[in-house]
Amino acid sequence: MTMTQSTFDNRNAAPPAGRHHPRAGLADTFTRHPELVSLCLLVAICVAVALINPAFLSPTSLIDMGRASVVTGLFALGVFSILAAGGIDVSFTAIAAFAMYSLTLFVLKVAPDLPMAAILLIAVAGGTALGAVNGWLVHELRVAALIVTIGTQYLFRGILLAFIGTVWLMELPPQMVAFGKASMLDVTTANGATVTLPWYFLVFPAAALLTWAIFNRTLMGRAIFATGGNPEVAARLGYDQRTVHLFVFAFAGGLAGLAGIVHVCANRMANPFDLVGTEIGVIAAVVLGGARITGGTGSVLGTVTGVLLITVVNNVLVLVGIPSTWQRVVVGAFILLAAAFFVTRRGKLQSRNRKPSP
Amino acid sequence: EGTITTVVKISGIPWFDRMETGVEKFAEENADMTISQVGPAQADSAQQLQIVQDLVAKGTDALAVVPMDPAILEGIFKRAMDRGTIIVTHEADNQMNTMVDVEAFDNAEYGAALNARLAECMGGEGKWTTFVGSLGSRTHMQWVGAGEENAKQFPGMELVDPNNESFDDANGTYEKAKEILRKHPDIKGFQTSAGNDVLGVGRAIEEAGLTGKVCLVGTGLPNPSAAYLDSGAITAIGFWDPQKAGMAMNAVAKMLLEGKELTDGMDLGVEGYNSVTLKDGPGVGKLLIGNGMVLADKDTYKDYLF
Amino acid sequence: MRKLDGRLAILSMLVVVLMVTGGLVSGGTYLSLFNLQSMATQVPEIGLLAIGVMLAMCAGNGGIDLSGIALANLAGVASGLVMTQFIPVYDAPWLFTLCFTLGAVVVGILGGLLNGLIISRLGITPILCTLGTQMLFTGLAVVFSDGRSVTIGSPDPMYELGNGVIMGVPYSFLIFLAVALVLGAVLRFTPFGMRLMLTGANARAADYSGFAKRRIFTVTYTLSGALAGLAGVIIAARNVNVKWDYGTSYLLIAILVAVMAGVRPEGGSGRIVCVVLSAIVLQLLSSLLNFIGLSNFVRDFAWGALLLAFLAVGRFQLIERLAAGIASGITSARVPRASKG
Amino acid sequence: MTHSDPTDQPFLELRGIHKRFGGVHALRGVDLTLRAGEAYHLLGENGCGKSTVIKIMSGAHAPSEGEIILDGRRHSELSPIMALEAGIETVYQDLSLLPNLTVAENVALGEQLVAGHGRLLRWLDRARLSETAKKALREVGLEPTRALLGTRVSDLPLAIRQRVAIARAIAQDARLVIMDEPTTSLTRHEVETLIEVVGRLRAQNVAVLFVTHKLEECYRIGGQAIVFRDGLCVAQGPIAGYSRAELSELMTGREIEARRYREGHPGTAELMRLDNLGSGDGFHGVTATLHEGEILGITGLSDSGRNELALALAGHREITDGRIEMDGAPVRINTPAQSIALGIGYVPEDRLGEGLFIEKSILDNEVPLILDRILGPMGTVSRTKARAAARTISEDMKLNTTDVDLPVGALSGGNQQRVLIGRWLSIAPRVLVLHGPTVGVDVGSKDTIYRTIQDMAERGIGLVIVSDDLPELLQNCDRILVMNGGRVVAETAGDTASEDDIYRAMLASPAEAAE
Ligand SMILES: Nc1ncnc2c1ncn2[C@@H]1O[C@H](COP(=O)(O)OP(=O)(O)OP(=O)(O)O)[C@@H](O)[C@H]1O
Ligand SMILES: Nc1ncnc2c1ncn2[C@@H]1O[C@H](COP(=O)(O)OP(=O)(O)OP(=O)(O)O)[C@@H](O)[C@H]1O
Ligand SMILES: [Mg+2]
Ligand SMILES: [Mg+2]
Repeated sequence: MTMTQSTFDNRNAAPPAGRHHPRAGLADTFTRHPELVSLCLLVAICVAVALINPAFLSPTSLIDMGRASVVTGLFALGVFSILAAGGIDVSFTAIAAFAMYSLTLFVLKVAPDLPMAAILLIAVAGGTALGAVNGWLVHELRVAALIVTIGTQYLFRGILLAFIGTVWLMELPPQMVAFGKASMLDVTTANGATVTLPWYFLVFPAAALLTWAIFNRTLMGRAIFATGGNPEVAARLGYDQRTVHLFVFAFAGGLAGLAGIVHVCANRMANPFDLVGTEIGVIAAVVLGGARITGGTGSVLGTVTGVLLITVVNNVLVLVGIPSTWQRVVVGAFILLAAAFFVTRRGKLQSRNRKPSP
Repeated sequence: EGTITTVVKISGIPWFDRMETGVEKFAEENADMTISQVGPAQADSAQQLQIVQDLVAKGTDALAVVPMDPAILEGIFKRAMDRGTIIVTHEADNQMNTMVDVEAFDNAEYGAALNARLAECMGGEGKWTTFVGSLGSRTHMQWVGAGEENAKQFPGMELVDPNNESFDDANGTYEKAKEILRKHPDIKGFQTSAGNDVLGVGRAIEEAGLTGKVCLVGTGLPNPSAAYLDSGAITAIGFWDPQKAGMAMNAVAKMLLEGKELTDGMDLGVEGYNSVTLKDGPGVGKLLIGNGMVLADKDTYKDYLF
Repeated sequence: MRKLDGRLAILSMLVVVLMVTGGLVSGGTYLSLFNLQSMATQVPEIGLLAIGVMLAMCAGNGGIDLSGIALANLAGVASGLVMTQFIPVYDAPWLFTLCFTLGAVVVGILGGLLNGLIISRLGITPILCTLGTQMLFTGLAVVFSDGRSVTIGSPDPMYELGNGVIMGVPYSFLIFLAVALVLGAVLRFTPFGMRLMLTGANARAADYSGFAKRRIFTVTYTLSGALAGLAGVIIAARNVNVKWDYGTSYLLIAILVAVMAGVRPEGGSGRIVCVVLSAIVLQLLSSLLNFIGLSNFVRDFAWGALLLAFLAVGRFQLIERLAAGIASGITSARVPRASKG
Repeated sequence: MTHSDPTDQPFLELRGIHKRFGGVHALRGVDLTLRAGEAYHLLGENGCGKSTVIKIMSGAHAPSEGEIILDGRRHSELSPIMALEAGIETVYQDLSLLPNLTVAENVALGEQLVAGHGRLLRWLDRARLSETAKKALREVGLEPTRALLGTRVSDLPLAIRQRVAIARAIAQDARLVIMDEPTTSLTRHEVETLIEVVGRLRAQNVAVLFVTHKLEECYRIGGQAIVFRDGLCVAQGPIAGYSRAELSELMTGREIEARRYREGHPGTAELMRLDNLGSGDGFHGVTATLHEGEILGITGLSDSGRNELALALAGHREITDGRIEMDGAPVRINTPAQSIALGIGYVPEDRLGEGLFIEKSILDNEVPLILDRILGPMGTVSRTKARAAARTISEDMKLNTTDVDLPVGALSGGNQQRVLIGRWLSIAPRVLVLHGPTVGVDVGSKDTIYRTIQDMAERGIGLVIVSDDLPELLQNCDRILVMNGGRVVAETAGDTASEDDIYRAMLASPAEAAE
């Protein structure tokens, strides 16, 4: 190196908070990894609930929460991918409903012998295709993804209910029933009740792992974040925007398709009215997991944490004895408090930053 | 001549699909009239209100409505009747502005009957809980209320965490039921209200291997509940036939259109409504109560295949 | 500017097209005074909520208000419970109507203020904040009313407010138009409105211009809350009763109305006349489908298709190109795209 | 590496390139030839099409007409990935960094993207990523510590970002490196590094294309000058063959002499006094005065505390120590609004991000500070008054359009800056802090802006210019404060100071400076 290091010392390059604050190390970790904040929150809530009602810590309740988180979790991973690319999606529930219902109908009416693996594959493929439609529209119409996906939510749901069917399918094909029932782990409680952890539970961690790999081990993951950070710049730097848009929406669609089939199998019936309406809650879970609604941030770990947070809160209301009239108030207050906790943790750190504006 | 439109809470679900078969049957029998059924795409009283309002504006002669929420429709019903539209309702015994409200049975009797069946299964003792579609659903609250009242006969029965909301969503009900099973491992009974509740709770009981140990009695339809009834996860279901209710509503509407008089004990020509009770309703109209209540279990549900 | 006017043109055109179609397929009933009035009374609730959504969107910062209908219901429930308690509904109809209206609007303002404060002081993302308050408001309405519907009653002034007409036009529709007009003027001509739009366009530049950004957000969401309160009054007046779960489907519809009106979710632009027209278009379409007797699922489908068609029209500037002939190329606004090879 | 001989076939040729943006004809038939190993300086006023031509070379824009010959092959347009594969690396005017990615990723991801021909479904080679990043960062004089590699770019100060952007461009085997105004926020020493980098690149037979408004740098680097005016290439030749005046004339089509603008004298009344002012770890112990009609320059390295001081005066940064007096009375400045109420204006450095409402009209951009003063009878903003006010500002600032309804985004950089300054003039400020008033502004616009500054001083406004463009300070200021390590280390008179003295004070280690 020929230049004088004294002028080029990069003190500024170190994160600004790191210089004068002794506790900055921890604080800095929180800023960089907002998912840790959610993790702390999750632990705090679990401890609090366990203190109020120790039954919370029984394997049965943990297993129950685990399986309850699968569908939301799959959705959330998709939403996270789209948020990371700077978009948003409210149509994924409609995609899931579409995929699950039309596929179940298809298997019942046309191909009763279709193996389960093929059913899952078709569900993913179908979801991917519908997701790709979203991605294509978002890319070609160049409008905010929120608007496009509001449109496609109505469109997909409208097509499903108006043209495909509304009749509930109570008798699922046997292979789907078997898939929903196949148990990985059985726990028997004192009163003789058994709690089973079904195999399909694994779909969630597997999808999380896949998402993690895509985001952290492939160029696509970086391209998605790049697009979320600044789409124009990303385009200029050679990240093909069309590919990114198609990919994230298709990926989210695929996950939604999968979620739909899991939902049907777990539920043992196909109700075309299901799922639509839960999208805002899923988005809330992802945002609570540290992804910003403006894009370019977030992590898979955070998303999983966010999903667990929402699942736990929704599943302990009775356990801690909150009467049903008060449950909405409690969940609403929880979301606000969690978000406030989140923001103040982050805000404290940012005020140390040299950035001028709040 | 004359149009009767049936407006249901939400279209597409089994209950109202069954009702539609009744409406269609009635339409066949009255080929000279224009008879149809519609309903909103979402379970939202505001959407139903819009449909009713548009139908009134369109000039439909008679409306047979199953209100999502009777209170919300009071305003438009009043205006409709002022305009000369015939209004008949169902499942709305508190509706002020209706000409006739057709009930398949007395709600208090029904709730008590469900509970009696539950108590019988539970042997009159143990913890039990209740589910309603939503806290805002009046009939559901009436049923569980009557159930609670009935359970007082059995000092051994202890009601815990009552009035859980199911939102008529089988999956949500399933989660909630599991949570209750965890919190109260010694629970013995569930009394449920919305059509899907038995499916969710039934699945929770079956998966926990508690079939036969926990009793479940609630409103449900025979076909969807069949598997759980067979396995014993559902002890018994209570219901009335929406097909018959649909026909009854339309029959009443037709009579009103023709200017005929309704009388106590009359026969509407519909099964379960062969000898109806006619009372003054809470408002301007009459309350017409049939005897359409059905309680079915494993052995008897096959008689009602819908 | 030009683009927004294009949108205005399409919306106005759609109003005409839908009216004519409706008139034709219904043999005229659709255009009868009664039906026009009936449709007009249906517009205000969703229209007011959509304006609330628009205000929040215009403020930028990811602004959106998901709590509108929940707050409207809470306003109706809370004010209804209190006022029916203290004021004899039918003995003092005017006093009651006035107090109920005032009460509901105050509840709306308080709820909106809560949103505004949380968003501007705590810095919580609007979507998360209003999602939380949506549940909170709904929950409070449940707690207050024990989940039951609350009867407000229909003393004459209330009835008139909900259903009465003056010179053939429903009062509620007039109120809606008046509110829209006033807010339109506020946005365009008052310092607050201009600051609001500028803040939405570039929040940091607004900072450097010394705008009291927090106050702007607070006032914006408070206004949105006030509109929700007013919507609550109209709902009560129209339906005689209010209930916590009324209009759950309005959440997305209000956003649909706003985006169809060309309000940019990124903030900084949007026109109230377009929102009014867009609400009217959705109403016309949905009533038309009810007239035809098509399943309501087709309506969902039609709305989705309509919205997407709108976007395509805007994207490819079909209106402008129609007007200007096919003179200028479509490639003008294209973002560079990598081609294979 | 395969490098062609400079006398051989040219690396890149543009032939008859036109570019239209809607109605704007930004390029009107540009012909250009770039050869390996040569340095080029693309000169021209704001808006003459420099950035546009660069974007065509890098594949960010498709030309409306014309052809691009790359390594002897004809193309009607390039895609970003094609350009990258051919070895065309670009440092854009806006740096084009990805704010949410780390330094390492920003610098080195491109290599893997290009290796895969732009395909995104590929594994990421993390080891190689960090290797490449380390190497490139060292080249631009940044020590690639783990902390730096893992820092998100949004957390970096501007000067370091600029170097990261340069590192990105040289991270792979480039054959043409394009830099669009790469030195705007670099201090002189950092510029030296850059010049060395350029030398090394040329030695490796890489072509370098510079866009800059700083002619001094061009002369130092040497090579070819390419002068643009109104979307046309009006001259090309060795830069040493042109004098400054000639270049200015070519660029503007008129003559502009370099001179000291400051002619007036400050008044005697003390307007503002900073007493031992401090703000956290930004700056401390700053004592200074500002008189009516005085122009005070403040300079220093990017981390000297000069930016923080400017922000503190505008109410954007908390003041933790000391006090500010205006007219002899202590005042509090905690928020921008307070600062504005006191008559202190602030023109931010980042024109697009912090200054302008870019989609809004010129009118909307000029009146936001006086909304309360142009009210009509109803308490609403009077459109006629607003229009009149905007017209006056536009005229005062000599905008090149009289249409105040035009979106401000349609203006060139120089005109945009004038709109921004005009906005502040509208409140008749007592003190105006100008942060980098001519960053990225061409000679012609600079002239107008400097004249305006002098006018303002004549009117008794106290001006503070925070800048690292020393000639600018020397031409305009009465006094210049030099900051270093958060303190004021030197104060010189504007007419007698020499650039060298100031540099020395800026660059001294904080310990030396304290003496
Ligand atoms: N994005 C745009 N959309 C519409 N018109 C534009 C756009 N950009 C530029 N223009 C028009 O092109 C004109 C030429 O701009 P240009 O940048 O060449 O101005 P200029 O005279 O060179 O200014 P300066 O002296 O500051 O360099 C602008 O004044 C404007 O009217
Ligand atoms: N995306 C665009 N849309 C419309 N007009 C544009 C666009 N980009 C550039 N222009 C216009 O094209 C002309 C050339 O712009 P360009 O950015 O190339 O100027 P420049 O020479 O780089 O100026 P500066 O020195 O200010 O950076 C200007 O009039 C500009 O306003
Ligand atoms: Mg020019
Ligand atoms: Mg440029």
